[in-house]
Amino acid sequence: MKPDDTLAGEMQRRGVSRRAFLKYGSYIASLMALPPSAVEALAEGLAAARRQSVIWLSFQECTGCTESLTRSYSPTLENLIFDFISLDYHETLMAVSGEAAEEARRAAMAANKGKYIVVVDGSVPMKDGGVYATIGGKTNHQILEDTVKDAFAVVAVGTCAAFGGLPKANPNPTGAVAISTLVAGKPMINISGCPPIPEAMTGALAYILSFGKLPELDHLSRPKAFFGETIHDRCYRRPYYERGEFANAFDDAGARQGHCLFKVGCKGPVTYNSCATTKWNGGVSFPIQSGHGCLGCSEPEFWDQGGFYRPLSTPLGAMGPALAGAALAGAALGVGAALSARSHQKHYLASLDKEKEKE
Amino acid sequence: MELLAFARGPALTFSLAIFVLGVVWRLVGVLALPPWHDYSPPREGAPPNWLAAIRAVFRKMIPHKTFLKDGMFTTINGYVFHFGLAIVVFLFVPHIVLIQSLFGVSWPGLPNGVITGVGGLTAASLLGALAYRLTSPVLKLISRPNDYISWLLTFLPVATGLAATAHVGLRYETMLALHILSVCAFLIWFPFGKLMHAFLFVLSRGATGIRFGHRGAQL
Amino acid sequence: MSAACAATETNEPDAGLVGALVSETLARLTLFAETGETTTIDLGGLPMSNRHRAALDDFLGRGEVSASIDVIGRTEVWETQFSGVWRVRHFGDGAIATDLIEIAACPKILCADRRDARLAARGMAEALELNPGIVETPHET
Amino acid sequence: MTAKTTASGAAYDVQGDRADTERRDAAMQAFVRDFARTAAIHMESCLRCGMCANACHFYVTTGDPKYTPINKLRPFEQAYHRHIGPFAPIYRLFGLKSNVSIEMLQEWESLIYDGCTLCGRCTLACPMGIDISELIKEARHGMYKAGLVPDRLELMDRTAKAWGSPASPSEDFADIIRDAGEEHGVPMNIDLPKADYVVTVAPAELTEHTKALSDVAKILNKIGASWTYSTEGFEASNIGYINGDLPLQEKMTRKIIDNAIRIGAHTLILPECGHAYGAARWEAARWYGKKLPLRIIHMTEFLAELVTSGRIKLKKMGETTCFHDPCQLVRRGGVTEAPRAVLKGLGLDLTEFEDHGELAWCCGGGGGVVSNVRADPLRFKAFSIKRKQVEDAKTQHFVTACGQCRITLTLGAKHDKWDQKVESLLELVADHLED
Repeated sequence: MKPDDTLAGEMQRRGVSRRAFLKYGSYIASLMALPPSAVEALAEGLAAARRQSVIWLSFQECTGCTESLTRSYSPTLENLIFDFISLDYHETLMAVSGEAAEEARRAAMAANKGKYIVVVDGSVPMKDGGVYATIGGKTNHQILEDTVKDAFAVVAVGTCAAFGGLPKANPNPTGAVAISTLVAGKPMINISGCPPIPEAMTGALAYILSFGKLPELDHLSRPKAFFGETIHDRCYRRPYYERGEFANAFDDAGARQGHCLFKVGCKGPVTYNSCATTKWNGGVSFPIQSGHGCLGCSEPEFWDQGGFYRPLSTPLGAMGPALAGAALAGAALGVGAALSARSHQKHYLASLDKEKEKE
Repeated sequence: MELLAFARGPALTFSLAIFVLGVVWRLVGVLALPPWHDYSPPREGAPPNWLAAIRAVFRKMIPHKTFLKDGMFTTINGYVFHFGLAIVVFLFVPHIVLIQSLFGVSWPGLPNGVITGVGGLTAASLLGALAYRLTSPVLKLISRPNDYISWLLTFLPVATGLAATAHVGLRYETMLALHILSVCAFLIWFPFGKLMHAFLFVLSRGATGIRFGHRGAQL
Repeated sequence: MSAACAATETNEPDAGLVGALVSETLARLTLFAETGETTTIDLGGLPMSNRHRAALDDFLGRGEVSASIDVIGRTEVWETQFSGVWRVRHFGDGAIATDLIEIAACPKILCADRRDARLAARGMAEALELNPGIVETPHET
Repeated sequence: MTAKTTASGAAYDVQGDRADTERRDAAMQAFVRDFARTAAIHMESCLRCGMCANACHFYVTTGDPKYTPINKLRPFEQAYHRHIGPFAPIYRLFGLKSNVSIEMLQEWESLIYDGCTLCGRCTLACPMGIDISELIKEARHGMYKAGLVPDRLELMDRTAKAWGSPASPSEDFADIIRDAGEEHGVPMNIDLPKADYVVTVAPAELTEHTKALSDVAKILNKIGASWTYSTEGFEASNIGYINGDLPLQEKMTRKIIDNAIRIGAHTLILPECGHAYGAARWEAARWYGKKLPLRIIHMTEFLAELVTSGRIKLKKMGETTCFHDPCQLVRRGGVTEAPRAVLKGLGLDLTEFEDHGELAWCCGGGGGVVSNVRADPLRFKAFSIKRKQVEDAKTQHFVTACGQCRITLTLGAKHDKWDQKVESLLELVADHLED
């Protein structure tokens, strides 16, 4: 008899009952705010799924995304996802290196043609032929094109991959671009964040595994379940904002009393992510709870919003010289207009004098 | 966020520059015209010009009772949206933060619920003003495109601001960007249309105050 | 609340939340009693603080059944003092991962799956084959 | 010189036979000349709120929006924005403000002359404090230059130029004074070479109200003043000021001022006439560019001084009266208390109208409207406001301090077949002098 190669089968062989799938289904449904009726569908879908081949490409990145995803070291609910996927290539995590590693990637691609998922962290440099990041003599762009060609879907993990992130920040010396600009015609998900919330990554993967399709996405291709609401909308400090109670500095009475951090630059109102609800480190806290405003790390161009401590409602860039120049120009134009008006009047007065002379 | 960055960045800088340029241009352009010297002796006991001007500026804040009979709506409604705009513009904390970043001064704001309520009232009042302008035979006759443009550019920031805070319409950051852009449009138009009355009222009332004060006449 | 702990305390007293939850539970419980329709209320998406959670559990109390499940981490299940209202709490990496109120005869997670049972039956048969003596009545010694 | 109507039916008169563009250009140039700082500020400030409409007796009594005061300024405003305003160069560059057309000027002639008495009530209603009345007076300068003035006003203009007065030739003045003196038995001073007081007159006094001429004399004789009438400078009413004929305004002003200075008068007494007060008290100095060496006062101010200082004693009438505030004297002149002090001196119990003092309604005939027969129907409509006020007051007397107001009100009453006498403050004082 052929061994059961579904995930349920694998788990059973390890002596784990289907309760695991039910529990995991509950967990994912709760994370993604799916209706309770979806729990069973998720559980059944996962149980019937086969191990998903995943090829993880790292480009211009800091490995923070990988750190975020693999943060926990005990086999728990949160990292059960590693039992559901087959991480066939991941430079940081895999034991082999060099040509053997590349061979593993090619083998996985061949074996799972059209079925494997490519996860990318990091942006791709495009300037000067992409020479700023190469692996085994091939540019990031070449590797990406080559790998994505036969993939089922692409998941851009982290803000660098999703939107360009730090490498793309001004002045963007390497000509870094987001993965989405290079991947056409493939199902594509962005899990932005610097780093992204691990639950958002696992939730999205589990959803794909269970249902065989992408979850509902927003206009930036992010799963709405995790990026549907702003930090501000779900922030526990929101009532302070509504009442007009703010911290004016990080060390003032307002800050100590946990007032809203809007005035010290919190980008919560325009940042879509689930930090305020899912939180970090197993639900311990999130930046605002720790007393620092949201940086807006899951949004495009977040490095270039004029500074992390500049309040959202203030102008970007220096106004002084522009306004001074404008005032001078305005004065000059005003004087000019008045002189022109006076010359009109003089002209008329001269014509009056002529009339008088005639008389 | 790109639209928002554009709104907060180049758009706001540009429109504020145009605002300053236009306001200075218009004020200088008018004030640099030749003055009209009045050599007639002032009435005995006439106030000095500066005092007459200041008195007129305040005197004109409240209409004579007799003009209220037919001007009640215009007056009350005018007060409602002027106060409403002042409260929303100057007492909403994010706005105060903006002002602080520009001028370095700040003051306490009001709770958002109050601002939203006042904003709604202001929007209603502005709609009332428009309805009146569109139906009153006098206003229909004397209104110009300037009046409608000025109305629209005053209404839009209020409407987009309310929509943004109430999460109506587009996504928040887009609504916020549209709100800022509508303010930019307001700022650009301000010096060139009748919105300029926010500065001119002092000059206009003051000039008549000086004329009337000199004659010992009441305003 | 002292100033020092305020920055880390996430609860903004919100008296309405627990009350609303209880009303919702009551409505679902009534429905279950009349029609047998089961439901689950996920507390995860709600802005629940530890204080909220404590207040809710205080109100619901403890009933006759409580169980602990050990599957990819711990899960605690107990019936509240209101029959048919269950609390199911899945733990992840030390912290609560999923927190549910389940209104049913019995929470699903407690029940064994028949597919697991089929496998178990096979396992039991194999075990019996390996140790046939076990079925004989043991002698008193 | 023929009466015409525009496409919309508005009447207009045309003087001279110049081409339309020439007229238009003349008007524009004159408009442009007038914009000093204050006028420019006011041109910039209108909010189009329409508050001024309800201040205007012509709008209130006709309900026709075209009489909204600010609307009467439209061509003037257009000229301002095209040629003087801070953005004028831009307007011209991009053709955003078209030039004023001759048709527009024709259309507006009746609004600027027939439809405005320069009463200035709108100025008080304007929340921005725009002095609309002053602007209309300035707009008339351009209309005059364009030869677009009601014929009757233009006729008075020419008469004044020829005779030195729109009412009577200078040569007849001395006779009129002597006749009035004989008729009322008052010794008259005429053409004395030196005097402290020079008395000037208004047209109505040379025709209908000649008693006023002897009444002034009676009072001045009573206080033993050194005074005289003067053929060289007697006409205080200034038709140039009303019509917008600036050279004539200057000529008529200089005539009475130069004459009074020559005679060595310390005081020039203006007749009971509103516009005379505006032209002489507030604008005379402008033609000299300096402070004048004599005092210019209105008859009412003079009477009030005499009464309150006790230089004349009056018999107490012990009756009731209401008072019509002449706009140019009170609202635009600041002489509000003086007439009331005189009425008190006469022992008249004053019942104030609901809107009085600076808020008084115009008689409807100021700014030349009473002389402009074309405007009669409009003027009679406006009169209804005053009539109602007087009827509501239910007093024995109805007094005013301006000859033009008095004529307007008398004509209005006559037209309404309403038996109401309008009395002059001066005449009442003269008639009740204590011996």
